[in-house]
Amino acid sequence: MNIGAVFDLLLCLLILVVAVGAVGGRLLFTNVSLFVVFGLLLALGWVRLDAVDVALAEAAIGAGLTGVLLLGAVARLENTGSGPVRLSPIPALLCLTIAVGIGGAFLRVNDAGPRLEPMVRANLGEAGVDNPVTAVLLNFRSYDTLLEAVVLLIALVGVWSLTRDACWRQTPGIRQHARPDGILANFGRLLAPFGLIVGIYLVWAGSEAPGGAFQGGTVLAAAWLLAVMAGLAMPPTTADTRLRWVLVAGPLLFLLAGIYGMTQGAFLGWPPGMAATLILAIEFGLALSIAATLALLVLGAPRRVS
Amino acid sequence: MSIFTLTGAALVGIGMYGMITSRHLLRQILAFNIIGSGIFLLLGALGRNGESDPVPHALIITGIVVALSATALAVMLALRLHEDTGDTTLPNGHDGDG
Amino acid sequence: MAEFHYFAALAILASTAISLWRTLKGPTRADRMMGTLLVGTGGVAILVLLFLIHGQSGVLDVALLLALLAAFAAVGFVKSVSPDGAGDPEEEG
Amino acid sequence: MMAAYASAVLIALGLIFFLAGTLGLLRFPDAHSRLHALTKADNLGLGFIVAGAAVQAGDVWTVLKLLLIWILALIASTTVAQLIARSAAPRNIGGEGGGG
Repeated sequence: MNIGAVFDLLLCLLILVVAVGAVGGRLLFTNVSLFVVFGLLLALGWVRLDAVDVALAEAAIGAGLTGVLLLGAVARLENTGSGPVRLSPIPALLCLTIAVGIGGAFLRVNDAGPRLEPMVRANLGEAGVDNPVTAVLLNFRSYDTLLEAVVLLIALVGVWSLTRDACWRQTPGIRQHARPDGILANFGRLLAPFGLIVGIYLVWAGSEAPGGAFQGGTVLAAAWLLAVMAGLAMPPTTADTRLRWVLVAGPLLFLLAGIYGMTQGAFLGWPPGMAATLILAIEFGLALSIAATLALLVLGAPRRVS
Repeated sequence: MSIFTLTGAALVGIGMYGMITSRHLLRQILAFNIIGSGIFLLLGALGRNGESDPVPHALIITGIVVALSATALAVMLALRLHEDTGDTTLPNGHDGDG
Repeated sequence: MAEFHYFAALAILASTAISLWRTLKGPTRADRMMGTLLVGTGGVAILVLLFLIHGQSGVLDVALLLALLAAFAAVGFVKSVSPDGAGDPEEEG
Repeated sequence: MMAAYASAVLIALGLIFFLAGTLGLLRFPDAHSRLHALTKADNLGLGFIVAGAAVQAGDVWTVLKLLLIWILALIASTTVAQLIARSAAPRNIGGEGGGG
């Protein structure tokens, strides 16, 4: 057994232990802490699986945004009784059976089956980008990505629809505050511009290297949320027209490019000469909208401090 | 890379167990996310005997982002329930059983 | 050389795993946070080593992203300890 | 060859600091001294590992990125340590479990 395999083994064991702690731990705060660690370890796992694009998304979303979203919820739900998790044999047996079944089934098909990788490689020359994952997301399977951007918007509509009438037209979430010129505020001043640069870099890099609109957009969302949490920026109200344009800009641009593609042959089909330009424009539009949508999803519906 | 396949399968099991046994909504949301991660891992580790395959990777990235939006919606529903009723669990199923 | 890098990555992974004990045992929230934060720094270090092993520059981008998002999550941790979940430990009252 | 040895020595030093940090986190008696041990150890540990990677780097861009990672971690851990120290100050120490 070589040492690389030992590393993978320990990593996988840790992932499992942390997952057990995240669902089984007694305190909510510990559950969520372990869930953040879980996301971080998964990102390492994706690097080991040669999926650097996925590792970027997991590190940004799993360990970053989801963590902050859940921590905010813990702060509000903490005082409620939650009862210890007990080991019940029947569900445990059931879940064990399912896990063994799935594991067995996947191990059987692991070496067989047609793979799409050769097809992607054969057509990468016409895709307009060199990163095969970006080529799949924004060219070969751009339907999925367009619909996903719409799903994000629908989720935000769902979150906003939970607003009380009295709170509508206020800023999303509860009011964030920090001591002006305190440590936190200065931290935000230092880190937010840094996040902006890293976010734009990731969107830009996505054409030829791991990265893209989702990863870059998530970092942009984190940078903006950091400024909000440090008390430096005030989120716009839910009724703000400019904000709504930012939210729909990406999907709208995507749709318009798709219709332009239709005049040239097929809906969402990019003419080979135009592909690089169109994809880059869509990437930046999407990154902006994704950043705004994700940040607002994390902030939640406008609420009053009780 | 079969070890990652096994880990994915185990995560699905752990998540399902958490989903069934814990009543607290936030823990159920965590469990739901762990099931999702397990499925992503199964998909990502599938058929890895040569070049890594960009198609499942693209699907997984899409999935991670959608999981976040679903999580955000679920968290906000739980918070609203808590604001309105003070509860952090759903009402018991067999109360209104008919 | 790759063997040595693997060994180093393995050692850091093991040491961060042990530090998770603090996340589990506390006793204060601050202790739990510290355990988690050490795993964050350890994760960045492991990614730097994995960059040396795999030789892909993208892995270094993951390390950069993780360092940034770990700082962001740390702010989330600190804020969640304040009374309304949106404050700053430096504020009075 | 020199670079490879230098790199190995630096990484080994980094390892020692990470292990020391973990030890401090587990063994030190109270939150504040644990915090002290932790920030020193993980800053230096990551610093040495980054340095070990940098001496092997082929281009300036990589070195720059490595440096950026370390500076970022340094700023973050210093700031967060102060904030955690505040939140662990006596008036907040009862923040365990359902309290607060």
